[in-house]
Amino acid sequence: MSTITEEKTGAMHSVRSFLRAREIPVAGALVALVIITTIINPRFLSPQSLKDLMLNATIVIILAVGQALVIITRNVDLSVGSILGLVAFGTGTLFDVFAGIPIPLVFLAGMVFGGVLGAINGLLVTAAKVPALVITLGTMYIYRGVLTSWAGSKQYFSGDNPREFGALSVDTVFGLPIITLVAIAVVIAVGFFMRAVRSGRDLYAIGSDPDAARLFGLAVSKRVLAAFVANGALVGLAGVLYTSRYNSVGALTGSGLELDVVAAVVVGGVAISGGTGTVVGAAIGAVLLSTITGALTATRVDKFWQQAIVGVLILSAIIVDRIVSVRNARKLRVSEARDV
Amino acid sequence: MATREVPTVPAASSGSAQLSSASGASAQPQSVLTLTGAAKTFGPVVALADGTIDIRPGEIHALVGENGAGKSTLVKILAGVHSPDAGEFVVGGEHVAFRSPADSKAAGISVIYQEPTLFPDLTVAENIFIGRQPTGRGGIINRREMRRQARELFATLGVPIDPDRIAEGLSIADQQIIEIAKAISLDARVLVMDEPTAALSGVEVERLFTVARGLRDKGAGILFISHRFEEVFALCDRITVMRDGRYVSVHDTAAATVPGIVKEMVGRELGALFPKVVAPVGDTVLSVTGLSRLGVFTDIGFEVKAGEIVALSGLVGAGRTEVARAVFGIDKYDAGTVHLDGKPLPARSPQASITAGIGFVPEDRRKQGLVMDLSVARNATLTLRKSLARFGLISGARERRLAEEWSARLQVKTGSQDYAVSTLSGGNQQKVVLAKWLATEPRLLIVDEPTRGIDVGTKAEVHRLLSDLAGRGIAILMISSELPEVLGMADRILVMHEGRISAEYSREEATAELVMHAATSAQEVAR
Amino acid sequence: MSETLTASIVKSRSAIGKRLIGHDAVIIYVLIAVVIVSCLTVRYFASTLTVGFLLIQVIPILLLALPMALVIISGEIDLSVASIAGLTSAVMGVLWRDSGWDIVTVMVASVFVGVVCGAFNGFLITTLGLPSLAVTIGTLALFRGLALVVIGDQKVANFPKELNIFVLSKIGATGIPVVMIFVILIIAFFAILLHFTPFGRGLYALGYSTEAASFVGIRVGHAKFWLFIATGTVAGLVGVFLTLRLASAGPDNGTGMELSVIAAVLLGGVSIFGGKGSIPGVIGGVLLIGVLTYSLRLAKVPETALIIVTGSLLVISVVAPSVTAWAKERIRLSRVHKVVQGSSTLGSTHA
Amino acid sequence: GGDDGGGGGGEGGGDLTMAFLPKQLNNPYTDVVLGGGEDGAEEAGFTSSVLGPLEASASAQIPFIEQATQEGTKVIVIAANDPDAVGPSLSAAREAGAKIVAFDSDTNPDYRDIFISQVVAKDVALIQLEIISEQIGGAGDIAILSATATASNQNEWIKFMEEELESNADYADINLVAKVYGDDDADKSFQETQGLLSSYPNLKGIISPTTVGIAAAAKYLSTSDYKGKVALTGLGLPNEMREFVKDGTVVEFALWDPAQLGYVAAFAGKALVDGDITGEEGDSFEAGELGTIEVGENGVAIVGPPTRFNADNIDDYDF
Ligand SMILES: Nc1ncnc2c1ncn2[C@@H]1O[C@H](COP(=O)(O)OP(=O)(O)OP(=O)(O)O)[C@@H](O)[C@H]1O
Ligand SMILES: Nc1ncnc2c1ncn2[C@@H]1O[C@H](COP(=O)(O)OP(=O)(O)OP(=O)(O)O)[C@@H](O)[C@H]1O
Ligand SMILES: [Mg+2]
Ligand SMILES: [Mg+2]
Repeated sequence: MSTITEEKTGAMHSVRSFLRAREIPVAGALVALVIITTIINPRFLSPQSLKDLMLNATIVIILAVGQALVIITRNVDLSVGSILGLVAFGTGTLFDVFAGIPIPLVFLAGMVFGGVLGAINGLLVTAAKVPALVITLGTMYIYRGVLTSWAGSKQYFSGDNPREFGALSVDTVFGLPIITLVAIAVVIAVGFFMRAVRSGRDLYAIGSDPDAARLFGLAVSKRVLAAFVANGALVGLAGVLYTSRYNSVGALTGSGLELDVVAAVVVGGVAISGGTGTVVGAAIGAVLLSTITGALTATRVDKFWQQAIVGVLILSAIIVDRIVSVRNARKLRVSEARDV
Repeated sequence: MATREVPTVPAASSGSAQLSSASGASAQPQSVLTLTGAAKTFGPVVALADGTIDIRPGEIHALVGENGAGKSTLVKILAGVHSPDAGEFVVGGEHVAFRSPADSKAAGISVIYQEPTLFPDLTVAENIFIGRQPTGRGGIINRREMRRQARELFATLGVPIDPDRIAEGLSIADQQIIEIAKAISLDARVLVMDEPTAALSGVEVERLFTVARGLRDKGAGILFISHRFEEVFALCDRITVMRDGRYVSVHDTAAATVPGIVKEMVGRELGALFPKVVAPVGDTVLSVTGLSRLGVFTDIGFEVKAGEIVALSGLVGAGRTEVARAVFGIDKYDAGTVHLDGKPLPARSPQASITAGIGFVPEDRRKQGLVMDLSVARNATLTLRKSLARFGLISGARERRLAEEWSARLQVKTGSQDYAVSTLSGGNQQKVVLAKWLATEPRLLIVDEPTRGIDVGTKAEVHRLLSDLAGRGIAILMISSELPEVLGMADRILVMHEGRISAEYSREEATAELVMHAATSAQEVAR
Repeated sequence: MSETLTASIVKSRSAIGKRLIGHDAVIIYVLIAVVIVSCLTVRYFASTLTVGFLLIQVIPILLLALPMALVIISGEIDLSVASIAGLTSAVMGVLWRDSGWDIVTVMVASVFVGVVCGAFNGFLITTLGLPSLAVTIGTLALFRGLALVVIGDQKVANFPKELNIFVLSKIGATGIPVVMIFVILIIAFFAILLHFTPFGRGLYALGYSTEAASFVGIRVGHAKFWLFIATGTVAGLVGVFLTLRLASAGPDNGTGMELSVIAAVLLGGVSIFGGKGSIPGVIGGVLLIGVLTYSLRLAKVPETALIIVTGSLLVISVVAPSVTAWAKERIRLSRVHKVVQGSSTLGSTHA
Repeated sequence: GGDDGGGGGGEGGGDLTMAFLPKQLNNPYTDVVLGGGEDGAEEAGFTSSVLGPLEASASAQIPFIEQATQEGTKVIVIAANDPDAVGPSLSAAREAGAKIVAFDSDTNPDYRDIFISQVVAKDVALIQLEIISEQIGGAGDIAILSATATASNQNEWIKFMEEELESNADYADINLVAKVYGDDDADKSFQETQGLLSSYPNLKGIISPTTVGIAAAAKYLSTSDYKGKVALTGLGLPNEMREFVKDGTVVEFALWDPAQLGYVAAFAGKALVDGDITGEEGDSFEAGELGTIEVGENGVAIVGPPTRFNADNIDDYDF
């Protein structure tokens, strides 16, 4: 049996990795959804509504990518909603206080701000060695509290921001809104990093078995901290884009977002217990969840049914994912028996 | 990064450069690694009081000692997992204080831990090369190259493991082999192996030895820990003995004798290792017929009678554990029947098996035998949950009394009944597992690798225990990869090969040759 | 020497000793401290009104925290409780409005809805073996959605007056709500189940390691399934309680409560990884948040500051132990060092 | 933040205290109302405090009613998130001797002494219909973007609009095709607007009788192709709408002066405490500079007529 030939396993490998690709089912679901909706209501793919779909997906895509980084390391960040709120309001404040501040600088500031907030989570998790779910549940409240006391009833309206900033979420480059292009760039960059760079693979190893990673000498704390910071920075980016996209930012901006994001990531096939899944999958999950709402309105489904249907969608995504992985396991067992 | 943190030779690569020079100047070899008077305590437990070891380039150095002697703790100090509370540590002539395993690795030390530590979600190949995958330009990982190198490694170890398979669900044996591949692929100047052979059977062990000798001849220093003396004496150049966390002595193997070493280890003379008394055989307790499970085992049929010890022998991967799991009800089976005392046993129900009177000491102590974070007391009484309850309510006092009684009977060495079992040494953990099953007073006891990673002293105890149990009319089904154990303890021996029972021998007719042949021959042909 | 050292320290940490310095104990001390301080410093706090209002306010969280604690100890989580309560409330409203059944039947039927929801969670998680965090995020949306489907944007308010009077009625002059009697019974049930039954023992075991648990015959799936039934049932009761207490059934009752419940449970010393935790601790956690919020509001502390307090409590409760542990370790080492050095000189001469 | 729970910070059980319980803190509209309220309270000789939840939900309001009760507040001025849910605790408060003034959004009449309404509900409904009708030339599909599905004031206005569309011949060619709910949440309102436009191709106009909703809808229109094609009106705050009026997304919208609402509510509270009124129909009380206010049928008092805001006058207002 030790005479397994190069090309044979090469083939087996590609087949397996395809079967193992957890994002396949989600992507399929998305396509199906769009097709069906369009059949019922052709205007669903009209330029304007298509643009809206992309714009709606943009922000949650970025959030999902960041969250995926954290979840893959067998952690989670529930404070993203509050972080986004803080950054968004901060952005509004920047434009208010420093009129005519260069927009790139605002993006930088937003990502740094988010990164710092993420770092606080990361440090608590790694230094104090306590579960991320508890810590970030705590910081979710704390950050929100800070924001509400900071913002009070003050709100910044799109009118308060420079035209060209708002334009980011209106103007399109070959059909794609600028901020959506940003999101796509993020997905590609992070996705590549996670697949083909050592430190990216480390994140998978850590999520797969943190203790083994520690014994083996991977820089666990460093990597996990990095994941939280990266997530924070991405949330920061999303926060700035949010300000450009929506009419007003204030004390409640982004509240309740955390579970949606985690849902998107899970739907995208990232195992909540870490170690498996891809950011591309997470991104697709995000698009799926943000599209379903639009699709339901477009097909004039009774609004009362919409949330229920979203729930069903999340569940079926998890179930399908499960079925796929079970199938792989059985394949393994059989091939195992052959190897013996 | 490591170079900054560790005041010593930077990386493994340059380390191997040094090796040649070291072996060149092998006239009077100066040590590549010395640890002196290292101490480590965990809360109240003194794991290591005086860890002292000295490894030369180009030697294989054995470290022996009873369970709980502190071997693994010493290893973890070498590995940078624990930082010693006291003692001095010199690598390649320079004092070092490792702050993390990374430091140790950077200093050219590569370690195989007692318990396999793989990443279940990653492929076998990635498990081996994680953190140092072969990269092309721009630090991009070259997977094809990674697979090739992995396949080469397995070729040298002569095992057919698919590098693209994820590690999830590999048998302990396969896991251990991957650990070995990982360790040797680092071509470090010091290779530390904590009971690498515990899960392996003859063939794999031989291959491992060949590899180890190869590394030694290239000038690496190897620390080898094992409870099997035949291995120690076959492989090693020097032997360091430890007892109760303290260094006792170091010998050249040539000048050492087994009894001498054992005496130093246990601090007393030992009785027979296989105190098997032939017990009167009663009527059939367990009878299995036509048991099959796709891809794992086929048409398994056998009986175990009261007072009888039946050994299930064979190579690792033969499917013995799967049979046991199926009988006990952990796994399902596709066909066949299991009867206990003539009554059919429902499939897939461990609870039913337990109430019917089966005890099962599983092969993987850490994952299956014990709840590692739970206290000794709780573990020891876990099997008694139901019988402990009066009117559905458990009395903490009785629970405690039972726990103390049984861990006393098996002489479990622990600071307190309230400590997590995870803090016990391998051997003592195994005793807790036995304790909790004996407490149920079973009719049939299935033991899978009962003495894996257990020192001679304890081993003899365990064997005596099994023999007593048989004497008291309990039927025992013993899975073991250790031939001497099988031959020494069993009344009957069933040999499994590729999921089938390939032969059966009585105690009288069985010989090492017969059993090995039945376990391997067919396979040898195939290869 | 190792024996003597061991012995000396073991004495200092007898089982009882452990219990008195355990996490849950600490929480309860803090709770008592907060109550005393509030009574002394916060105007209006020391009054029977407080008892009544406070208890009524915390009852939903308190109830939900009990089964949640067991679920988390068993290594799972249930984010859908608040939605189940919402759905129950909606169903109760619709039944009362349309079915013409008497109120008791309606209440029983509504609670049964909770049971079914729990069973649904349990089925997905144990039978299909799906991760509970993911599943219950899904059912969080699903059940809330169904609540909307059932009752739409209406509200049903014409419940029998005497019932919502009963819900708010107090035991004599004590100010303690009558419903607390039922709550206490439920608390007792879960406390005994967790701490004094084989089932409870099993929960701790499988919380740490389902595999090892299954090897001693604990029916993991079976046990977890019943836990989710339990959360569902209690969530159903809470739904009914909220409906009567608000005298109004709607789709949005209890929205967002899930995270407050989990926060309280974790504050009470239950380990999110499973295997650790106790009912007294959990109750302490719930009351601590409740009392603190209540008295700070009376003290005119801004709402926004209250959120920060809750969050900080949670963070501190998990960070503090590891900090103190770290400190203890430092001290211990400095002591142990001497002992060991003294004894290891002999060994080192061998080198 | 100005109006946290601490704002006003009234300390004093025996003396004259008044607690304002808005639907939710940190809401710009609410702030204007409360601003008026606190002035009113001061003129009326009351120490006032603001208590309220951060998110607008019925159950969240209750602890604050109970707190006010426990502090022995004389007057509770509340904008109910749910007309019935606040009932039991308001009754408890009354037993403890507090007078209940509902404002902005009414409770179930059993639970309060008097309701101060911005304007005649019908007027508000009609003026919005008028404006939209003018803008779409009296014919075409329109939709309504409301707040929460349970908000009593919203539902009342919508009811009137529907009746008027039925009865009034001028509106014969206008048909209301959809009602959607943005829950007074910017994003949700924003997306609901999108939904409307994508699923109702020939929608001519949108009415949003809530300040959050109209602002979000305006933002969406101003950034989409529908800008200028689809008319939008409703109830908005000049400060929030200014931009959109300037850029032509919105031609005209309506509102009353929220400050007056709180102001009057405060005086109504005083009148109740002094026993000048009981909230019966026909009662009347002095509301400072706003003169005498009549109490109408089932205890509803009206403040004043709605105002129209457009490019010409919007800069005259700052709230
Ligand atoms: N993390 C820990 N916490 C507490 N005590 C520990 C810990 N690790 C080891 N010990 C204790 O230290 C002693 C030595 O353990 P160690 O594992 O080094 O023994 P060993 O020689 O490897 O035994 P075995 O041959 O069974 O593996 C044991 O008594 C054990 O109980
Ligand atoms: N959990 C598992 N999932 C998939 N395959 C497994 C699993 N455990 C074992 N196998 C495979 O099933 C076969 C039987 O392995 P197993 O280790 O049980 O044999 P064994 O004779 O019990 O060896 P040993 O008991 O010495 O480890 C091997 O091919 C092994 O790789
Ligand atoms: Mg060991
Ligand atoms: Mg086995």
